[in-house]
Amino acid sequence: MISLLTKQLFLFDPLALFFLAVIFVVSLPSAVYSIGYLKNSYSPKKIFFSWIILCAFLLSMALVVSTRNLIIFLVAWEIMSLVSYLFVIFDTTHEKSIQAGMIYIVMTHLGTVFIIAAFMILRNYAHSFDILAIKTACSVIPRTEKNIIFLLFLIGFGTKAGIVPLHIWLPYAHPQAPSHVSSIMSGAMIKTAIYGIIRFVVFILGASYSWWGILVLIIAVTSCLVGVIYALMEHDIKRLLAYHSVENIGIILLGVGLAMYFISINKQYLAVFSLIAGLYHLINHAIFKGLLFLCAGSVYKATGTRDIEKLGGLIKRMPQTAIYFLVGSMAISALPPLNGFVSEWLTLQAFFLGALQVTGGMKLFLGITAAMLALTSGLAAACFVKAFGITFLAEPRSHYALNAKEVSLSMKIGMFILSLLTICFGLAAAIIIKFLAKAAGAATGIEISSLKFSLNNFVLSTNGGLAGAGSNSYLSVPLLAFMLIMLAIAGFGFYVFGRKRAEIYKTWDCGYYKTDSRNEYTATAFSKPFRIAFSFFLLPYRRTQKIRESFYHVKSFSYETHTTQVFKKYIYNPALTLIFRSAKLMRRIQPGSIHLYLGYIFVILISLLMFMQKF
Amino acid sequence: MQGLILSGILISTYLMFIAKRMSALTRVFALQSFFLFLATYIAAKELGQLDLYIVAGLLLVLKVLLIPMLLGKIINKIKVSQDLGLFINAQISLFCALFFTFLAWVFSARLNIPGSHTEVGVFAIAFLVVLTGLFLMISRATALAQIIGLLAMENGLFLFAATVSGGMPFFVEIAIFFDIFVSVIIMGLFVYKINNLFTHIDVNKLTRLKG
Amino acid sequence: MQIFFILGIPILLATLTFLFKKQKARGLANAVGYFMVLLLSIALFKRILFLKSAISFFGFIYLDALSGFFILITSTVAFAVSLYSIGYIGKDMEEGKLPEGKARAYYLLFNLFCLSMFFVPSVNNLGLLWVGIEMTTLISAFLVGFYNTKESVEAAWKYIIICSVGIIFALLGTILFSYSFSMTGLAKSLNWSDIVPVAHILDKNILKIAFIFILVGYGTKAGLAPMHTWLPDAHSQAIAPISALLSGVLLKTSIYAILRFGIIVIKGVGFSYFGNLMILLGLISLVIASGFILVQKDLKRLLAYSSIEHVGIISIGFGLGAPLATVGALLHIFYHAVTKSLMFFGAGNIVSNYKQHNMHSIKGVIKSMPFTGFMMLMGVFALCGFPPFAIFISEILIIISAFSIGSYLVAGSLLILLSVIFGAFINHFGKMLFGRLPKGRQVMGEPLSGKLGFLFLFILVCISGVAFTIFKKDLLWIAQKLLQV
Amino acid sequence: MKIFILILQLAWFIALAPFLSGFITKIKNNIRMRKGPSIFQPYYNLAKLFAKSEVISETASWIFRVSPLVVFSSYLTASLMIPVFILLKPFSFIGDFLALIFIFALGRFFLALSALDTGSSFSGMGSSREMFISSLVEPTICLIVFSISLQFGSTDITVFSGMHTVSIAAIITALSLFLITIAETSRVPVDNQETHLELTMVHEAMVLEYSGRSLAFLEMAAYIKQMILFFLIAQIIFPVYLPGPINLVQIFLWCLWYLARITIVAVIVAFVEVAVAKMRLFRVADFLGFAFILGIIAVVCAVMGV
Repeated sequence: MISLLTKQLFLFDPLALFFLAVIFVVSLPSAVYSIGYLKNSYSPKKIFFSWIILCAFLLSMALVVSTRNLIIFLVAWEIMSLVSYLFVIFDTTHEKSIQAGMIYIVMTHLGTVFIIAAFMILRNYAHSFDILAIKTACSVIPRTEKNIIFLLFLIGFGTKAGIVPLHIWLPYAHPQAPSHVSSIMSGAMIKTAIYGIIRFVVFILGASYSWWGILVLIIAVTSCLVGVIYALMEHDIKRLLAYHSVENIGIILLGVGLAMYFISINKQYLAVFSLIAGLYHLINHAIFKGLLFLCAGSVYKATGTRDIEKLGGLIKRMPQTAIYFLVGSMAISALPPLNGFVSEWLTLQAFFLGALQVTGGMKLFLGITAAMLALTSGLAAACFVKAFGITFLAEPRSHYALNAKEVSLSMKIGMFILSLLTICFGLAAAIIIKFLAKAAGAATGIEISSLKFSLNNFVLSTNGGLAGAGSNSYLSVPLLAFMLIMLAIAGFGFYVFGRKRAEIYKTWDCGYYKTDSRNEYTATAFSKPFRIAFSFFLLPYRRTQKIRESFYHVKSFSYETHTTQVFKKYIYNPALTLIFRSAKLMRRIQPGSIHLYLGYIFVILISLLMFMQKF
Repeated sequence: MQGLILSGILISTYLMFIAKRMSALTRVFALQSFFLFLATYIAAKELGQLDLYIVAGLLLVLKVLLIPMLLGKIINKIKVSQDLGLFINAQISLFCALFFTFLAWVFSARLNIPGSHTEVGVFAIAFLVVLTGLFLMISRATALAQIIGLLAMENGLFLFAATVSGGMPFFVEIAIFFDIFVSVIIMGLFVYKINNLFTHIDVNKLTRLKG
Repeated sequence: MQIFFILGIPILLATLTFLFKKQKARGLANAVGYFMVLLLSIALFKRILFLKSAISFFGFIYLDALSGFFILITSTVAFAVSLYSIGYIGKDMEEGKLPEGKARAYYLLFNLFCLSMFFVPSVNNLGLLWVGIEMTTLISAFLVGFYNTKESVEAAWKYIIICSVGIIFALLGTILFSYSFSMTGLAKSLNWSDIVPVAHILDKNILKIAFIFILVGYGTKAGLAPMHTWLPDAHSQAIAPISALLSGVLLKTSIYAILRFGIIVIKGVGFSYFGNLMILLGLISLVIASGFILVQKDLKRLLAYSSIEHVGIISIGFGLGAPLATVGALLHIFYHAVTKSLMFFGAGNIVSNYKQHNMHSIKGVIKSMPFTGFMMLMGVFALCGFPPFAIFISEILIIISAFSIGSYLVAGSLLILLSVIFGAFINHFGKMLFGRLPKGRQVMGEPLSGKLGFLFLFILVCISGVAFTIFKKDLLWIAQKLLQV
Repeated sequence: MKIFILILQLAWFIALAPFLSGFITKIKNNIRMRKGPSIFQPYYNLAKLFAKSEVISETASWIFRVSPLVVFSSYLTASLMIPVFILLKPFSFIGDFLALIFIFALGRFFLALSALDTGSSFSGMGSSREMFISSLVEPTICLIVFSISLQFGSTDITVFSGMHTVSIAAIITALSLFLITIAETSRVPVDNQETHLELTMVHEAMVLEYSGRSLAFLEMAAYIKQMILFFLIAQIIFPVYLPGPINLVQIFLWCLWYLARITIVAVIVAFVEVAVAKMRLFRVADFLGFAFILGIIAVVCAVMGV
């Protein structure tokens, strides 16, 4: 009976297995981490309560990814949002976390409404809630219906994934949750939305029209750029990482969008190749974003604040967290030996290969999108130089950072596992590609045995299976890492050979006075060039004020700057005020006078009687 | 004879539109109920059914004697101005009366009862009485006017039931009478309560519960 | 046979209230009594389903599956309310808000109110059905105006007047029905069981007009949109246990009455007439409810408006016509009754502890009353149709059938309005449940009996979703019978 | 055989890279009618730095000490991908042009971090400006690689190191790469190498705190980076002259021609340095914008197959 039930309810094809792997790769280290993290900052009752919710959270995510029945998908999807809402409002006293929780659950619910609508239309055609039955029934759906279903899925899953116009909740919700949960949310939860897009748009609807892929590409590029520009302006470390989640979701969607486009013009090899790039960046992002959130959590636990302007010099006080954070930042800025670089390299290769096979106008579009992707990775590198530099390097800027101490062992283990995974996923790229190829083949339904993506276990090759394409371009990450290390050691050899002892002295201060932590470059200063360069989008506000003791003596000088949240200001706030104003207008229906109420009954009776024939 | 009584009911309904004081309104209501009693008494005599006699007797006791007396006691007890607080003054109410008659007539015509011409006429009058009751409740301010409006609607219904389907089953008739009587008592009780708490029974001022 | 006991026990309890001196004893007796009623109603419902036909005693009592289902709902909520009111009335008496005499009157009215609500579904004659509903109005008017403050008297007055006007129109409809029946020449009778077999030969035009009067009349009592104005005032001013009963069950009994007449109209005039009217009124009430819930300040009025919203969903469910939608609507009646009374219990605890209705000044409920706070949190999610809870099942059924019969407009607006209402709910309750504990408010527990009431309902809210899969066949049978499809 | 070629290539780069800078300063001074230091001045500087002892700031952490090595090794690894000896790219599997860009990013990342490590405001300013300029350079380099891959079929560097016809697209790509090289190797319009005025220096600000051997490594890394970029420009415009039968004279001639190409690019850079005044930092964004537009034009030409 059990096997019948599982075969009927669950669908364990390579795509689902891949996503299960993603979920558990992030959650196990985070669970280990949470032992230390929750120890003395929450009451034992609350910790026990958090463990129950965590299990429910993982179970619901696993269910979402592996179920075959749409209703169970919906149930698991909603439980996942409900449980993650409970985490967002975990420390219930903070006003911000309540507001964040509210925005989060309302937007996710709105997204789910779109998904429900799409499911129901699909059910009309397939008369059953089974994914495979719906897949077979998909060929009969007319063109307009398919477009509507696609748009509904895009909006529904887009809200959960946090693509640009619908990303408002992400920078609010992730920072408020406890750090190990933010890492799972960023690492695994928003990926279930990507799973939804791949499963329902690519697998079931078959990505049959080319404008779908182009639309997803456009949305993905805007998500990348907006995410990284806002991250650059952010000084709360967890909000910074949340904005980076928006950016990386954009990169993943670039791979998926490209795959959708190539399926629609049925270029089999390229579709599988770009889907592999997307999936690879998906698991890489799950790992290094999880790692970064855990490090941010340990910084928060050690110092008590999340504002990087107040931190500094933590590398001397928390050496191990600093190393893990460095590994994470290198991975997210796509620096060579690590996994971020490999998946971004693959995505860019997908663009370049695709451009060779595509007609004129599309070549330019792919080129410019690839350029925007490169711009995003450049800006991400700048952002993480700022984040790592300002938080960990130089002198502590406040008492928070001054008496920070290294975090407990279980937290270090959690971070260590994830950083190890970051390195391994970088080096073992060629082997992992083979598993991803299976998952991509299952998702797109393309036979992949004949296609070859890597020469042997070390070198990635791009156009293995492509007849008539130009010559090949290769990348061997282990060889690259080996050369880097060998040359570094050689250099070190030269460096150490016969040199006098290095002298320790204070930093150069133009000879005047001893420099203290106030001379250091702050995060606001670091991101000033970007604020000016992107001022057309950020609309920065700047106010300087001299606080004077008397007319002649200036006591202090205040400088205040912030950027306007364009989406919130021009899309969400007007919509909300509209709804609330119309609701206030409607309140006038009930002014209290009983005569008016009786009048209502009289009017509805007469009108029904008059329009009786219409019903 | 049938026509005489029906015209009596019609006149008493129009009188209701122009009543300005509570005692006047109760007296007109008693008059209307009396005409109704006559109609049922004659119908009972023709059909010779025993239960119709009981219903007519009940109607007489309750609606002509008991309820007006009860309302009179309430009016004296609450010692508040007798004015009904008309939103729509008497003249315009009469125009409304005309409009309601037209509405009732159109409505009964649409019902296209197969019966004789008088049948449709009686039905229109019954529906007019119902609409008058509703009009009284909407356009008069005091609580008492609302009670009497409700009772007038009930009268209309009774006439409607008696003419159109020869009256409902006896047992149901009794239960409805009992129900009306209890609701009048309870409403009277609440008028007392409003009077102690608000020192007036102008229901239009009861607007504390909004939105 | 069980029906006599079901009707008998409330009468017995009403007389007993004068015997027991102590308040506790009276409450306990009440709870035990209603537990017996619950068991009996379950037995009755099972028997009806087993017999697959109606039970009727001397033509006066007529119990088919529909009335069995409604009696079951009434008894469940009544039992929960009786459990809860032991604690609540006890607490009120300690605070001196309720003198001894008033408490005794409470139990008397409570039993009479339940008696009348049991009476309505079990009676065969449509005239008596009307009398039953009129009785519920009159008795509950006292319960609404129980505290004798200005607001509650005003609410009671509006409640009586508007509902009586509505019910008189319903009487007009009933008379029209009896008239159309008498035109067929058969013996004059208002028994539902006699009218239904012959419904298809009744005069179509009169049936249509009669059903409009019925819909406006009983719709006022059910709280459908334009006629809902009395509902927020009455439910927010009544005592908490009673407003749970009002919202949970009284609205449903008037829906029951509409359904009774609906069956005749469906047979007589065809389904589309009944369906379009119900969908229209349902949508209007959803729109109005969502508007008011968004900007609501008073806690209990918020729950009252959410009852209007759910009545709207139920009427849309019945209006859609697919058997699945009817099953969804029937289930929604049960689930809403259970969830809404859970919410009203919680609201009652909060209001009695914080001493005010205004939501902006109620903060940190989870901190000050952990049990109620947690229940309210789960209740909010249950009410808005989140999966682990029951309402999700019924809403999904209604949405599925809305899409399957192709009325995308209705389904789309249903989905959008539900999420708007969900947003408003989370906004209100988020601010209320969480946040810092206000000064001078310490952690307060709830009386044990109160907790039992909560737990009983909470278990029902969680597991009754599963119940749907078990009773699927029976519910589909009831739905088929209802739609004659 | 491969190891021998690998070491030969590394030695070639390390030896010749400083020569280029010395050559450029020499030409600049000649244009300015000044004698200026000799061509081998960079070699003398490096020798001096190797001899001197090092002063390290107390606020600096291990990153300050490690970065010179990481920067030096990353640019050296990048140089491995350049086919110096007659198409014999010893390590063709390591990576392609795209990997080259990311390896540059690695070096730059660590340099910027080490600048922030010392805590002085000059180096903070330098690292912020460096990251600003380099993040705006990234899209243009990506477009350059894109147009090359369109013209030559793949992003592997050996693809365009052979004999190929010099089309208009190639010339515009080279031009755009030239502008990028000025930005990357901190030449005058974008950044001034020689000055220590904090308002104008970008690269110098970052290496301000370094001294002794670490400074030597950083200088060497900068020279190697410069040579790689010059080689790429030269590679696109002057395709290599394929030698006839391989004998000693032929190889010698070929080496001369190989050097000549790079010096031509160096001369052009020198001329640009002298002719143009330094731009304000926020005008650099427009400068790089112009390079980006050139990149797009290059892609359009490549698409049209011109």
